[in-house]
Amino acid sequence: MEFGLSEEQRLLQASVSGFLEKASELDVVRKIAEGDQSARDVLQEGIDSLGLAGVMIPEDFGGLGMTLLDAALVEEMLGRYVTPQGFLSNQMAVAGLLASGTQEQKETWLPKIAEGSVQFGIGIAEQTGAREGAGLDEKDGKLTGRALFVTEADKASQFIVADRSGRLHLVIGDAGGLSRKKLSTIDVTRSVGELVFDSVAAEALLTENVAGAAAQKMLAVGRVLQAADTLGAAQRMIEKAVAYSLERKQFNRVIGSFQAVKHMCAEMAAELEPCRSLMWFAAHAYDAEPDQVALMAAHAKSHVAEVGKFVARTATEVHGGIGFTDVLGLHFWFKRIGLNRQMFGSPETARQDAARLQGWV
Amino acid sequence: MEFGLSEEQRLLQASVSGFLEKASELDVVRKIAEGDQSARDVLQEGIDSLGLAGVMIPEDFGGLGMTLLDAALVEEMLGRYVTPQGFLSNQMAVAGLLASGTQEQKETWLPKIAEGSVQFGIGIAEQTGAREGAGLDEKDGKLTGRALFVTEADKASQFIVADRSGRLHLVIGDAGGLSRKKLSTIDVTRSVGELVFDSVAAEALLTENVAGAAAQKMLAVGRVLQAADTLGAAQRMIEKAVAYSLERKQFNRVIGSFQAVKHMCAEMAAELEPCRSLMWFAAHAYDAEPDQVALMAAHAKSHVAEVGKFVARTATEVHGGIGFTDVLGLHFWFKRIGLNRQMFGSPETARQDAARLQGWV
Amino acid sequence: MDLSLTPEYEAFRQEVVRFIEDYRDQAPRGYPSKAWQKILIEHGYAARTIPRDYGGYGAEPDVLKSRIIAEEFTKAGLPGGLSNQGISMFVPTLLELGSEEQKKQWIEPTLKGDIVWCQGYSEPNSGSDLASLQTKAVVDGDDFVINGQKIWTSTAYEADMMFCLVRTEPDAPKHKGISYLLFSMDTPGIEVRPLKTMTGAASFNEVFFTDVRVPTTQIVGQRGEGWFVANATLKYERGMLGDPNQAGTRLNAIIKMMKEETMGGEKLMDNPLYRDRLVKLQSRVLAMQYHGLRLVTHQIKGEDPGLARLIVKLMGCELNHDLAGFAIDILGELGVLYHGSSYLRDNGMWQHRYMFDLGLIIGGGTAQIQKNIISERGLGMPREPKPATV
Amino acid sequence: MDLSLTPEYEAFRQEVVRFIEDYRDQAPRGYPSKAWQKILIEHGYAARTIPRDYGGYGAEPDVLKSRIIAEEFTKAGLPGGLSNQGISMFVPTLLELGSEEQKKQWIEPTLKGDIVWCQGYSEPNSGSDLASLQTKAVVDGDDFVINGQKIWTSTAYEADMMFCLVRTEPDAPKHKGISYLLFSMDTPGIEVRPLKTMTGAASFNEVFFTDVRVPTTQIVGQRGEGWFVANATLKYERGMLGDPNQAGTRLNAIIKMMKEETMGGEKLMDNPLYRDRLVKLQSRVLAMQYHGLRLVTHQIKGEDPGLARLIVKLMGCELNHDLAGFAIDILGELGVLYHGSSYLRDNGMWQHRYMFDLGLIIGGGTAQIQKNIISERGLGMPREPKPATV
Repeated sequence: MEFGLSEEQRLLQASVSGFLEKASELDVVRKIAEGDQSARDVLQEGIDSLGLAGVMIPEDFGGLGMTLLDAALVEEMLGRYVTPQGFLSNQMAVAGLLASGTQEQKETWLPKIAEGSVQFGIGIAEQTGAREGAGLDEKDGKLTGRALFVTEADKASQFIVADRSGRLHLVIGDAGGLSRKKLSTIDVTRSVGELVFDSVAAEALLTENVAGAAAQKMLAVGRVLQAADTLGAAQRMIEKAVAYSLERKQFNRVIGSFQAVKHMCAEMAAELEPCRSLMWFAAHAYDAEPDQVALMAAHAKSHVAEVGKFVARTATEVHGGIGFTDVLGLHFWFKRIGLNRQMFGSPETARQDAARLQGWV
Repeated sequence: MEFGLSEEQRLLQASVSGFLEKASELDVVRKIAEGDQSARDVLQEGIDSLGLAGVMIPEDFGGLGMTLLDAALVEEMLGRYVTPQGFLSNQMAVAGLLASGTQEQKETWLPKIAEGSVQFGIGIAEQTGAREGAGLDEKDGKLTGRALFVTEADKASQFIVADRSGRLHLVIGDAGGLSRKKLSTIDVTRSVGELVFDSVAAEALLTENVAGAAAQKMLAVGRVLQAADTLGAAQRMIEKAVAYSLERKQFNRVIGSFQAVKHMCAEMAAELEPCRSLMWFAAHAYDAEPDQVALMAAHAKSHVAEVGKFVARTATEVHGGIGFTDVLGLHFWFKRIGLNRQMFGSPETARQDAARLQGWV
Repeated sequence: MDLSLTPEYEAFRQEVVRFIEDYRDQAPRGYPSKAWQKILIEHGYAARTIPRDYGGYGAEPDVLKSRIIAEEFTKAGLPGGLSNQGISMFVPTLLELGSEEQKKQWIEPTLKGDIVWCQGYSEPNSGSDLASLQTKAVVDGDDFVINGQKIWTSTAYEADMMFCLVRTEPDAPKHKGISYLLFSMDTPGIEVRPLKTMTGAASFNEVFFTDVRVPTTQIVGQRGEGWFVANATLKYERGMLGDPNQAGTRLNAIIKMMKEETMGGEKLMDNPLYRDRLVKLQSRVLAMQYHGLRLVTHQIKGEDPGLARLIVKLMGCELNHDLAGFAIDILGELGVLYHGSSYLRDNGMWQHRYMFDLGLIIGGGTAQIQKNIISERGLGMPREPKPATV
Repeated sequence: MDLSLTPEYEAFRQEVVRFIEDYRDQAPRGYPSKAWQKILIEHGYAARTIPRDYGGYGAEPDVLKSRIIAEEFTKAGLPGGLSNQGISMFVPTLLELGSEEQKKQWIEPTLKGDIVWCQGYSEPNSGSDLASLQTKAVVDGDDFVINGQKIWTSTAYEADMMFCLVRTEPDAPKHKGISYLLFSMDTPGIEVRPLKTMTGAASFNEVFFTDVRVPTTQIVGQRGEGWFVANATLKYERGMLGDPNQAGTRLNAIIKMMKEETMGGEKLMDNPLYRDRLVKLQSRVLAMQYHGLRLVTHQIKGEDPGLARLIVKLMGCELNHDLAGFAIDILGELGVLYHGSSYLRDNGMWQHRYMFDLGLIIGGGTAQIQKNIISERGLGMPREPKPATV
């Protein structure tokens, strides 16, 4: 019995962290957010050189053959360093392809993901409650309609999207009849957008047993990674709040010596620490207890989102006025946590899913 | 425009408070709770001599002709001094009789309530969600079934109960076929029980326009008074917590000088203070804006219950270990607030009512 | 308890309504203007209680009339008078503590909008502990020479003048070494830099002083009395935060949204979880609104509301923040759209307010300072003991 | 990450299961007994890691085996070994810091249940600030003479002996003037009075000392070292609070209740608001349970879990309290019934636990003390500065 990270996993996380500490420092993130393509390329090359995109891809398909927990540890670090990255979308694509792709589809795409030559975008937001009447209909291998809140909508070379029935389709980024639009969000480190389909050629992922099952699996992977991302970002916000409170003086004392500030920090840490174990288990379940992954992902998603909201607000408050400004860039973390909360189903939606999965609804 | 208490109302509250300060001090409450009938009689005589039971009864019927707000100010003091009293039930009976009694019924009962010679018990718990399949059916002027959580079930000389359709009935306490049983609760200062009806003669309150409307009005009065009771009890708990924190020393300081304790007290006070205005308006609406009273009572009930729960817990915590014991009797207030929360619909139920009353459901 | 108005006030309301009908056409669209301000002062709808000698309307203070004016202007969708820190904070301070000459010189042009003021109080190292401010002014001939830095100065670019706290007596105890100076923003040595906030907007500035020379006569009160003068000003600021009517407006916007928006084809209002959260928030909004009426009543009667007043900033700001957070939640993914995106709701107001309100929770006395104040002034609990070693 | 057991541990589990089958008939109904304790010690299911010399089983510490034993006993509904403060706190302390003679004298009879201990630490004026305790012991000949009072002594009536903190060096700094004494509860001058709590039960006592004479040899550690000795004991207490398995058991009971109970004819589980609150609590229970597994793993590996350990009491007690509060809420009026009332659910457990858990939040280091500890030891933030004036 070992509930914890293996030596390899600690090393993996340390190496990603060590790399991002410099490669994704705040100045770099700012540059990329402002559209500096060369800064983005440098970061991407570094990430590719670590082979991260292939972390969950079986070795047969050129990947590292590791688990979702490993991917989550990577995502935790991406959250920690508010790194602009399409890692999460690619991992969801891997999950979709493995769950429902044909052998040929896997052979075509998985090695490309592993080598970093493609970026997938994911369009499954309609599965957790469509807005604006969005949705896709498939007819004779062609998709028509709109998909909202598609990840990497502006950058992806390929997409996996779900139609109204929940079935997945693979779409090439420059397919005829497909138009893409970026949607600005509060979080400039990630990319979300709209795809409009006018009879666009699509290739169905067909091998799934139950319609929508593969989409649900992708959703679970997305939620687990999102929880990991928020965990990393929130952990960093706590560290920043504590560090700032030990520097900043008011009334001739560092503010970290005031009980009110100490207790705010203690509450953040106490709330966040168990989230780590919850996220670990949810990720572990994907590989070890697949029956449980959807439920555990719903729990991880909703609970970490709630704690993340509390931490984001409280850590900003500990910083006082400077936390409200752009000076320290604290808001990059605040907004990263904010976006995670809203995507792939709100906490209420995820809890409703958890209840449904236990037969309570 | 005057949103506040009149001089008369302040005097009323001060006189009730001045009386209860002695007459309902903790030792007296303990004695009554342990069944000391003479202590109960002394207290009751004092309350009767103030004419409180008739506060809401029109002067034509021998009462003081005042408003629900006046009654709520009395109830606030009863909560403040955790006074064992059937005042709330009698006021609900007054509301029921005024809303739906015949002239004869009013003439029979209102003067008796005013002079303190009868005590009503109220059985309308089934209107907010029956438990154990309880409920009453009326046939040919006879009631059969069970009513649960009837106030003053063991002591009342008369009852007003609602049947399954929501229509009200007046039942004499020693009517044939009626059996009563006290149900022990956490709160020994109030009395709740079960009535079992085996074809019991009952007199319907018949003049209401809409079936159930009078029961709803009684419910609103009950909820407002309950909010007032919790307000008084919670206010006292805050005062006790602050006073104790200024006495109790730990680490060579009064604990009230620690920021954690100060902030706990500040949070309690900040949460409770607006409850006062909300309760005032809900009570005021009964007389001045009757269309709004059900909605405002639902708000007052649910919101004050939530804040009361927070205060009860936090004030106990400020007291530390001694608050957990019987020594200071703090738990009498804790439990009073606890009972109020559960009776006449939980906070969730009351909020559901509020939504319904605004056409949102 | 009487929520109705006496005939006198009902008549006053009619008077306001008539004014609005008559002058509606002259009102500017959007922000207030100087011309509009002039009309308002003439009719007593701006600078209402400022004496005529100083360019005001000269009416007796009457909380209820002010409320009626505000209500009718809001109802009609008309802009009120000019509103800036000069009018809301500096003018009342000057009326209370300025010399006759200063009142004559500054109040009228400020009211007219000819002079715009900004506030120089906070410094990077003096946030909650404002009295520890370090910007210093030393006397050199007939001038103070100011060096240092201010922050959170909200209209520094547009302002003509600054009212500013500086340390003039470095050896005095911290509260007794401060003076309250007035000077032009054109004075050489002043540099203004915009301060971008988490919302993306630069709603505040930093102001740097390098050998800024200000005549020693440009002081309100005596040297070393600045803290006392500033507290008069802060009193006026505090009243502006945590307004329960704003919460009511937001709540109504959310109700409307929940009746219109759908998620997965279901109306948001049909989601019992969202409905329950809505009613919870509505209870808090109502409680704060009635609490506000209670405070107005105290004010009318000239009573000190004590604790009841002290909680307003804490509870009001938190409520506004929670309303914005709730709106974001029910909007789902739409709730994180920003800055002119397609599908953006209410022009991004909720996202903006959720962040800006956090700034308000922090600014003007953080939530922690508010809790100190409530416990100390409202509940009589002791101040934080001074540490044994500094 | 591997939640399975190695063959060695699976074999051990089979061994435990076999024991249970073989000895089930000899197990007492309800509470543990001395006879049962004897059987358990012989087979290594009680006093497992206590050396044989002192009457234990003498096994190597193995967290996983302990866990397996606990799991199988729970599953079989069998009582474990005796559990009291003597066994869980005093014995480990003595093993760590007692003299050889003391270990020989006290451990074996304590393990067998022949000697029951109670703890004399807290005093009415020394709650969170335990080291300020004032019960004093002065040397008179070969004895300490004890005067003072203890509180929160949970088994004072049943106990044969007390391990007790007293002030023996009144002039030393407060942490250095305390000694750790052992004495019989039959010693003249000891009076025990039950202390009724808010639950209505007298689960604790006050103990009064008037000229209680205890031989000076009855001390663990040296004079003035009692605080150090006590901290060894407290370490063992802390581990007992905030158990996540208890939360899991409660959650399951609530789920069962929600599937069975109705309100107004509707199953509680069909109420979306209750369901949402249930899932929220379930998330927290799961998080704490996995957090518990994480701590066990650290323990197996001999690693210091640091912050992760420090949060358990705060978060665990709060979660248990919230679970009880939720159960009361969904029970509506049934949730305030008490003490043998008709219709009482689960024998009043929820009402009782809701109050008792508040006692646990306060006791064993209040929530505020826990937050101090988390921030100071877990996050490296400074201790509260000493006030300048006392």
